[in-house]
Amino acid sequence: MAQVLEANKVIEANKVLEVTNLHKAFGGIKAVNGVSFSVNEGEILGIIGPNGCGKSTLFNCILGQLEPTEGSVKLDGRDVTNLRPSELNRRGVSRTFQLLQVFPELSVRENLILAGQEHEGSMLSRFFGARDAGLSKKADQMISFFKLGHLIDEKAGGLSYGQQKLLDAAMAFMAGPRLVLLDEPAGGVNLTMLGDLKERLRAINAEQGATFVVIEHNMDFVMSLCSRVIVLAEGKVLAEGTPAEVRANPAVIEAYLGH
Amino acid sequence: MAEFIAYLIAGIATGAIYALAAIGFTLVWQTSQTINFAQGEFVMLPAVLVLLAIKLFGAPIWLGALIGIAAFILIFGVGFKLTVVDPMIKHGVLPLAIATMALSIIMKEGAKDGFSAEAQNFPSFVPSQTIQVFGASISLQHLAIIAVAFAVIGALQWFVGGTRLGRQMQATAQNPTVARILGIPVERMVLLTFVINAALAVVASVLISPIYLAKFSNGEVIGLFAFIAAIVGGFNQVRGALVGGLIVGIVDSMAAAYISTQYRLAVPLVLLVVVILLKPEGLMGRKEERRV
Amino acid sequence: MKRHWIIAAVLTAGLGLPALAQDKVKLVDVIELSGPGATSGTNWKSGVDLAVAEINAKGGILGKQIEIVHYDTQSNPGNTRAAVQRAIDEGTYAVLGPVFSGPIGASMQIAQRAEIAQIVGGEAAGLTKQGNQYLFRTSLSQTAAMPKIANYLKNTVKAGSVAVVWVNNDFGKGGRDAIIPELEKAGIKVAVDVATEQGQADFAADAIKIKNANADAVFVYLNEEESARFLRAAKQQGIAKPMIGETTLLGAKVIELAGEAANGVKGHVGLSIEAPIPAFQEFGKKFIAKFNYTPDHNGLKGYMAVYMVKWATEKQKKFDKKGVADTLRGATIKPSEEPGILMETTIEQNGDLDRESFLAEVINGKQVITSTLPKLKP
Amino acid sequence: MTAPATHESLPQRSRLSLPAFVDGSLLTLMAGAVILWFAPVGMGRYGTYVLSLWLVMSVAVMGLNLTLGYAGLKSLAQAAFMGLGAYTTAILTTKYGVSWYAAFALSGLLTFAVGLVLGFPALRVKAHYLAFVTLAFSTLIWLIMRNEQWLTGGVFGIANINRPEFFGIKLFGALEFHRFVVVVTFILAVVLWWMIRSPWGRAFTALRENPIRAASLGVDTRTYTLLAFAIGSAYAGFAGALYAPLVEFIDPSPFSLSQSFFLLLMVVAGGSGYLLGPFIGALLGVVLPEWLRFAGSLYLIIFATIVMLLLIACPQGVSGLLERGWAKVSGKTGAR
Repeated sequence: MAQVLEANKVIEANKVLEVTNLHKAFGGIKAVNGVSFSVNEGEILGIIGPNGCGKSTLFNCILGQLEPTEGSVKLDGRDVTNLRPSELNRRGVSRTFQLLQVFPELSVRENLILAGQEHEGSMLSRFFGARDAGLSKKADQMISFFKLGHLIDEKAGGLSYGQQKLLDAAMAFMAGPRLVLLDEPAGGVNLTMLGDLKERLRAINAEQGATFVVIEHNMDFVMSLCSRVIVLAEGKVLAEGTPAEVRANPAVIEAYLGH
Repeated sequence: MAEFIAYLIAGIATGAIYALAAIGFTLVWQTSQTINFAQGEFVMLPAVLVLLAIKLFGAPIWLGALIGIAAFILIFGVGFKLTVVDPMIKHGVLPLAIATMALSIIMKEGAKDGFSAEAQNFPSFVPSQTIQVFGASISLQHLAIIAVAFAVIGALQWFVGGTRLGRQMQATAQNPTVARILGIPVERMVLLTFVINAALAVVASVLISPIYLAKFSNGEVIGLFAFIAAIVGGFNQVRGALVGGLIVGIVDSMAAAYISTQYRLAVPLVLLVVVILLKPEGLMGRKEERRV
Repeated sequence: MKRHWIIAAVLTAGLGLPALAQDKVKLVDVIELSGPGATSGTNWKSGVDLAVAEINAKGGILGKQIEIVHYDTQSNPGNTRAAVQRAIDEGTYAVLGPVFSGPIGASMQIAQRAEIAQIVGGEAAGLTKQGNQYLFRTSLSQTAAMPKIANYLKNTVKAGSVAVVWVNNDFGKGGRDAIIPELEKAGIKVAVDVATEQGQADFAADAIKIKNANADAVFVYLNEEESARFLRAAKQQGIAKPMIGETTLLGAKVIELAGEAANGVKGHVGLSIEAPIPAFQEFGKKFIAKFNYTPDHNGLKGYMAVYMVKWATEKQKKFDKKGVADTLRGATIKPSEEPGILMETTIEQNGDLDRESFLAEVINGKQVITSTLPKLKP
Repeated sequence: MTAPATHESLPQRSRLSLPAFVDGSLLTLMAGAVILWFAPVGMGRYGTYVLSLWLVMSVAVMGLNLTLGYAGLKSLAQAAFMGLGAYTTAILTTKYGVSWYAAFALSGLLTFAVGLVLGFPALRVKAHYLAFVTLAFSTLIWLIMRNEQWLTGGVFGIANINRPEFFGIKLFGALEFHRFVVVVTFILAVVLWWMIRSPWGRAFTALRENPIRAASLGVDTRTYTLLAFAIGSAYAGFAGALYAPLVEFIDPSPFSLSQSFFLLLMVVAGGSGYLLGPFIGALLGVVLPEWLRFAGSLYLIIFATIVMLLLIACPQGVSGLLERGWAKVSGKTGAR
């Protein structure tokens, strides 16, 4: 298995996600203006840029939440442009949101089971089958992995902000995705938990071989987590490279500090 | 052609009534994002209260009108806001909407038991003469309603856009949190909206009742048509009520004339569905932001 | 779970109370006091109350005071059925009401099964065609009234064509379905057939439509305030053709509400406090004195319903529920025997009534009876 | 509504997924069915009839509770769907001699299908616009019921609707038919109970709370929205199929727009999103007015005032009120 993967890498560097010439305009405003990039299997890609540079819009276009005006998105070489979010998720693409998005009325365990249940069986089996869809064990593992074990039966709405953020991330990993898009995972999280989060993400990346794309404001977080970084400005790719390269790029310094 | 004009004018006259009643929907929607299912009863009740005041105190018409109107604005402007809307608004719009349904039952049954189960004549402030326009007849009463509907909506637009108080009210409707930060007395602004709503209901009631008669059950029909008018015109714009009202009035009149009297009611509803599918925010409505 | 026990216990207590005082006779009136039928129902209820008060003041029926209970049907068939069932469970002597045909249709089998007389205010033709031996009307059915209108249109108005405007509920549709064949038989053309909604507020479009049809006369079959609104709209549109109606259109309420627009309206009247019979006018005065409004024909119907029960009981000289129906069936009640019946009334085997009726006209804001029509089977 | 007494006694196993009250709900349903089976004894036909009517309305409210309370879709056409079911059953059984059971199934199937078709606008337009579309639909259906006399009997309705047989036992009597209604209601309630605790129920809740997040987790929001609405509508159809033989007569009036409003009121007043809320809501809407009869003409005012005060005091309805009360009590005992 490992050999096959190795072989593939040699032939095609195995691109998980390929975004080609993506445009998105709202009325006259071009939020995303011809962005192209690709994500390789197993890497952690960071996307950074000043406020309003089109990061979140780019995410929403890739994930089918918004319809791109132009351009294409390919997953494992197959065109997935405009595929519905739920369909994309079932093909192994998972995400978190910039603002907190857990289900406050459901318990922590229920939140996690929900995140996994649509990936197994059919609609009918989900009606007639077990109520936990056979995911209780996995939920338990996931929750102890994220160190929330003591909260498993609490309602998600009662958790602290940081705990909800961890739960949010845990939900994204519940179905064992190949590609995870994280929208500002560090926003509003305190330093201790930030460390936890980073460590967890690294572990998943290493153990499961999951690929990440991270949008982030927190430069330190991105620079220490990611293997490669793309800088967006005014809807376009400004620079691309390893954290060190990007940090040294004059155009990037200009974009961040020039204004 | 003369026939068509007659139907058109009849439709406009009716539509102005719906418009006047529909303003209330848009006002309440803007401040509290809820639907007041008692809006029809709001238009029914002032006339009944006026007649009741005349009957109870043997008062002359002007005094009865004064008592009835003051009582209505106090109870259903200030009281409604303080006792029903305030405690419920933070719990989402649905329980509040249901509470207004219960309120409509109370108003209807109260008018029936406290006043009369039968329709009553209501004195008109406009002579009931008829004039001829392009060969079609229209009464002065209807003309007055059309004029008032336009004037009221014009005045509201001016008030909201052109006065300090009005702009504060508008800011409150659009974003109460920001308005509060800007130092606008949000509570007072919301209260003002409800008082204006009640006052407009009074105006509509006084103008409509001489034609439609004062009866406890009148709110059902007026409420439904005003509701349709508000949806078609756009819930979040006062001028949507005017446009929606006139369109629904005209469409209703034309449906009775050229389609089918038995399915007359269906035509404005089909219009409603078409509008929702093509322009969900209504013809005049502002798109409401969608949270992603 | 505990709560369910409590609910069940309360339900049992609340719904299962047996009630029948010994020295009284219980009459339950199941009637439209809310919903679309509220106006008719309130009139009927007042009529019933007036009759009960009179009878009790004079010593009751066979020495027993009447205990009257009104149950609201909300103009809803399901609720009506519940109310009639409740009335029977509570041991009512007879069921009075309701007025609307739908609720009557939903509840008449219950009274039939219990073999208890149900005296209703409905006029729809179909009610008495189902072979129910326990259902009785208090007014002429539409099948009986409409031929008289058709005759009137043909012979007196001399109309070659008629515009028909009717309210689309059981009352209006029943009347419309009854008059159309009669008009055909009389050789009168139906120029336009306009349905209107119950509770409709605006009649401008309907009036324009009727004006454009240019018929010789307009037959108006609407409820009270809709009649008034229509007459006003018709006047506003300048319709000069004669307005012909049946009972309701010439009623006091319509005249009061329509004002000038009611002048010149003509037609057939089944029951009216303006009828040239002293008993009717007397009733009208008593009613207005007690309730402070002018009754329509439903007030008269409710009043007569109680007196039908009284007459039948006194006739059989005992309180026998089934006997009330048996006594009423096929009987002729004369005012000389029972003044409360107001005019001679024959009850046919199927529950229909036969009695005199009137032709009337509205002149200067008053209903004026122009002639009296004999019974169909004198 | 929770049945908290069972909470402690259940084995740890059941705490693995949803809190234990779900199983308490089933026990409550079973106990309720047994009680209602025997409740009418000595109650008279009127009491029995009101109990049956309560259960039938509960079925319709249950459906609306699924659409509104669990999936968060606002429908103003529940009474219209109930009418579709009632007319389907009445027409099939009286005019074509179809057995009630087949008619019952067809009523559910038809309303399910119509719900699917009507649900599509719900996908196009969000939030309250579904309410507006269903409002239009509700009135259109009512107009058809009233105007198409050849099919529906028009304003005169359909009379003499027969009650079904149960394996040769005739159900003409009030008590027999009541028991039949108890059984059917129980089965429908258990199916719903099962659905709510299955992964479907979780997906419905997710749909109500945050459809966009739900979609990003693979929840096919389109299918679940349609399903919730169609199943909710089918329950109204089932309720209609029971209503027709219960009243033995139908006309358009109980299926009007104002009745749809009234059903909505029952859901919210009973407690939307609570499994047993519909029973309480229907109790408020059907039985409470009957209890208030002693107040004479004021009974509707008293009824509406009670509902309004209830919602002002507790917008989660009676179920929310009970839950709140229980939390208070158990909070105190928990401190022991």
